[in-house]
Amino acid sequence: MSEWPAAAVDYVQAITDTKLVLGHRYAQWSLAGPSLEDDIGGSSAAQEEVGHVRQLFRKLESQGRDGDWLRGDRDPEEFANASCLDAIDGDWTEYMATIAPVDRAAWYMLDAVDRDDMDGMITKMGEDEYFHLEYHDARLETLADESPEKLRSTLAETLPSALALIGPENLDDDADPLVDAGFTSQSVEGIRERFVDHYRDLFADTDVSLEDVDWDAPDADAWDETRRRVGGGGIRKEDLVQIRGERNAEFAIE
Amino acid sequence: MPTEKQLKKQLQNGKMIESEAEMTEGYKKALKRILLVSGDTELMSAPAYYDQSLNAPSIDARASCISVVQDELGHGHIAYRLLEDLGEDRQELIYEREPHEFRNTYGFDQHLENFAELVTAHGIFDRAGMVLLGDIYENTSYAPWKRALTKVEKEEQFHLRHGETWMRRLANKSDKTHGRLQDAVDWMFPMGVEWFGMSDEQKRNTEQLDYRIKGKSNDELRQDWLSRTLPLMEELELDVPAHYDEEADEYVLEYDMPVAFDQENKEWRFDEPISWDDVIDRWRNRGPANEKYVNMIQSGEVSVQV
Amino acid sequence: MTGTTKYAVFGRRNEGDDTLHLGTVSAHSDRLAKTYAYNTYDEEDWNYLAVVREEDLLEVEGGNVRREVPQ
Amino acid sequence: MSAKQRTGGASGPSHESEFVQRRRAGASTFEEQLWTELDGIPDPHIPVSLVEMAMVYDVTADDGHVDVEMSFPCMGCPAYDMIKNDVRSCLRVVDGVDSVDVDVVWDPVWSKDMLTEPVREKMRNSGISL
Repeated sequence: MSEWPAAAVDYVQAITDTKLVLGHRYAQWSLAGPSLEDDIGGSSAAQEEVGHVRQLFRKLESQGRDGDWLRGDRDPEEFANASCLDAIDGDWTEYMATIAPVDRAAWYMLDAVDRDDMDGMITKMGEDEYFHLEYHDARLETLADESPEKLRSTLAETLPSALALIGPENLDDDADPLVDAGFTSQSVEGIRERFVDHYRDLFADTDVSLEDVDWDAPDADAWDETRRRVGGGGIRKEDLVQIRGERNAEFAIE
Repeated sequence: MPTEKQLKKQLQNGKMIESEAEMTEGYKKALKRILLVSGDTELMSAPAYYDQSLNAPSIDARASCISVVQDELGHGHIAYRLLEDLGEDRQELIYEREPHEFRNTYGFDQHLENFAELVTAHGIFDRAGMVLLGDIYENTSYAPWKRALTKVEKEEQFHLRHGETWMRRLANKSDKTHGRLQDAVDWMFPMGVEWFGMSDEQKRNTEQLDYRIKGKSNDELRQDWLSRTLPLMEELELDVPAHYDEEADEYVLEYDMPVAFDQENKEWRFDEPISWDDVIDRWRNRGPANEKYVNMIQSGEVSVQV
Repeated sequence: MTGTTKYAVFGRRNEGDDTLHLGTVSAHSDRLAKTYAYNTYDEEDWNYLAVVREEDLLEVEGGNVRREVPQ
Repeated sequence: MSAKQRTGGASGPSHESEFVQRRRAGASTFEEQLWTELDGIPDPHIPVSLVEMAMVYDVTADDGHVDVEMSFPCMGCPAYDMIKNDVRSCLRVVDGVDSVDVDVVWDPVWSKDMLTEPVREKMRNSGISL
């Protein structure tokens, strides 16, 4: 496989880490839904994210990233996951309002990748993502009726975090190095627009106000281009223990 | 509407039931009872498998284990939706009962404390579930359940395969991991034996058999399970208190079932026989993880250990 | 779930096969019911999968229909 | 040696889809033997082989080293590592094979259209299909 520009490796790493942590959140919340159907959907999505992650790991390994490091042999500060996934403290509504924008943002970023050698893989991922995103929107619509205030306050945090994952708006067609390198066919600015339009439309006729959302986030100067977020932080120790499989290390098979 | 006696006769001759309108009160009651046990058992296996699945030793193992959790939730869904079709409130059954009101098998009231216990549960508990449901799939007179079980058969095949593969891996990895498997089998095997209920000579659950809701008796099912479990134990050199008796042409236990169980230490006291009433009492009082597991399903939250 | 609607789920494995009544899901909206059906009945890669609000399903024979002329 | 192997696999067994036949067409006699071995591995969920499922895309042997290209019907397949292990351990014991690499590919994306009618019939008869 040909070598990618360094910025492309970071870009795919951020998508991958986001999916890694996202898959873990799906699994952690897979018994906490308001109906059995929600739990079944969550545990299904958890497996699909793992499926995506292990293929993305292979791509990143081909670009020189170490396999053990990828699978969790690193500090929380070395994960480039969307910041709002660092911890979800709340109930199932807050969980849904956290994972939905992140899953969508990560998919738009993947969908923008324009490489023949990743085309089939991304098409296959899209088949899974179609139902993830349909489900999230269907759920957000019902939650908009049931608890608009909780949705509003959670989305005010999570939408800017998802936007930070996508990137700052100054990365337009002329300035986005990945577009310039031919790695993506849509600039960060274009992805942002697609993302923002989607959520404005989804909540347009509901009681959920998006007025407080900072749609301009992230501030380009404060943005960490490797971790694709603003500010520090990272997943908790307990998450890392689980992702690494530390408690059952003695049963690992090489 | 036929009398109970007429219906039983028709069912023994192969009649299938499609809807509530064709059921006698007796049939409906017996069917609901076994559906509730089945639904609760499938549902509670999910939280029982949850912790070790999240802590699985690799990302691939984690995906497989979560897939088992998903399947179990799906199998629970089948039983509860069939109960819903018979007039029960599904939401109430799952989310509004008290922990002690659940009727799942005692095995899923236990904490699974490491990955060896999880894969042993896939390998031997799921096999018990499969033997029970396989009988219903083949023999039941309730057509909607039979149709739904096609999915279950297919998925449980995978659970077994997953459990066996991992048990084989751990048995061959090192003496230490083999020992962990043996520890798991020591308490789980007798629990699997007990799963099928009291022996036929003491009581036959005749209602369920007379209505052909299921086809095989407790002892027949237990033999089925033993005949599939023991060869695996032998292959993996895991000791269990049972063997095949050539003369009797059946699998025999090397202790007098039922025996006392020390819940705290997960140890069977094989030299302390008890009555089936004692066993039923132990089941009704529920096991150590019952409340935790029901809360996990009902809470709508995830408790983060910090 | 309060305010949920029960949906019947129908599926066909391959083109040319019979359409089967697979079971039910309960959901707050049509859109949600579709995604529930997709995940809950995932044992097959269906060639056709559909949900119908149970209240819209009118039984003609079988089921709970009795063919008796009222007195 | 079977007639099929003598002809260098130009015509595979009838349960193979056009897709598999095309992939198998250029196989050497030895590679044909490896295809036949792989045809013995059942899918863990259903009673057909990985070859019948059209999950094996290509088999190439070079001086004792075998490369297998395969794909999966779903990316999150719970049996992902098990199936890859099956493929490796199935081929590793074949005379003349020293090492096996399994490469998972997504081009072309697997689809049900790759299955033949006899294979679908087999799945239908067992009450299940994909």
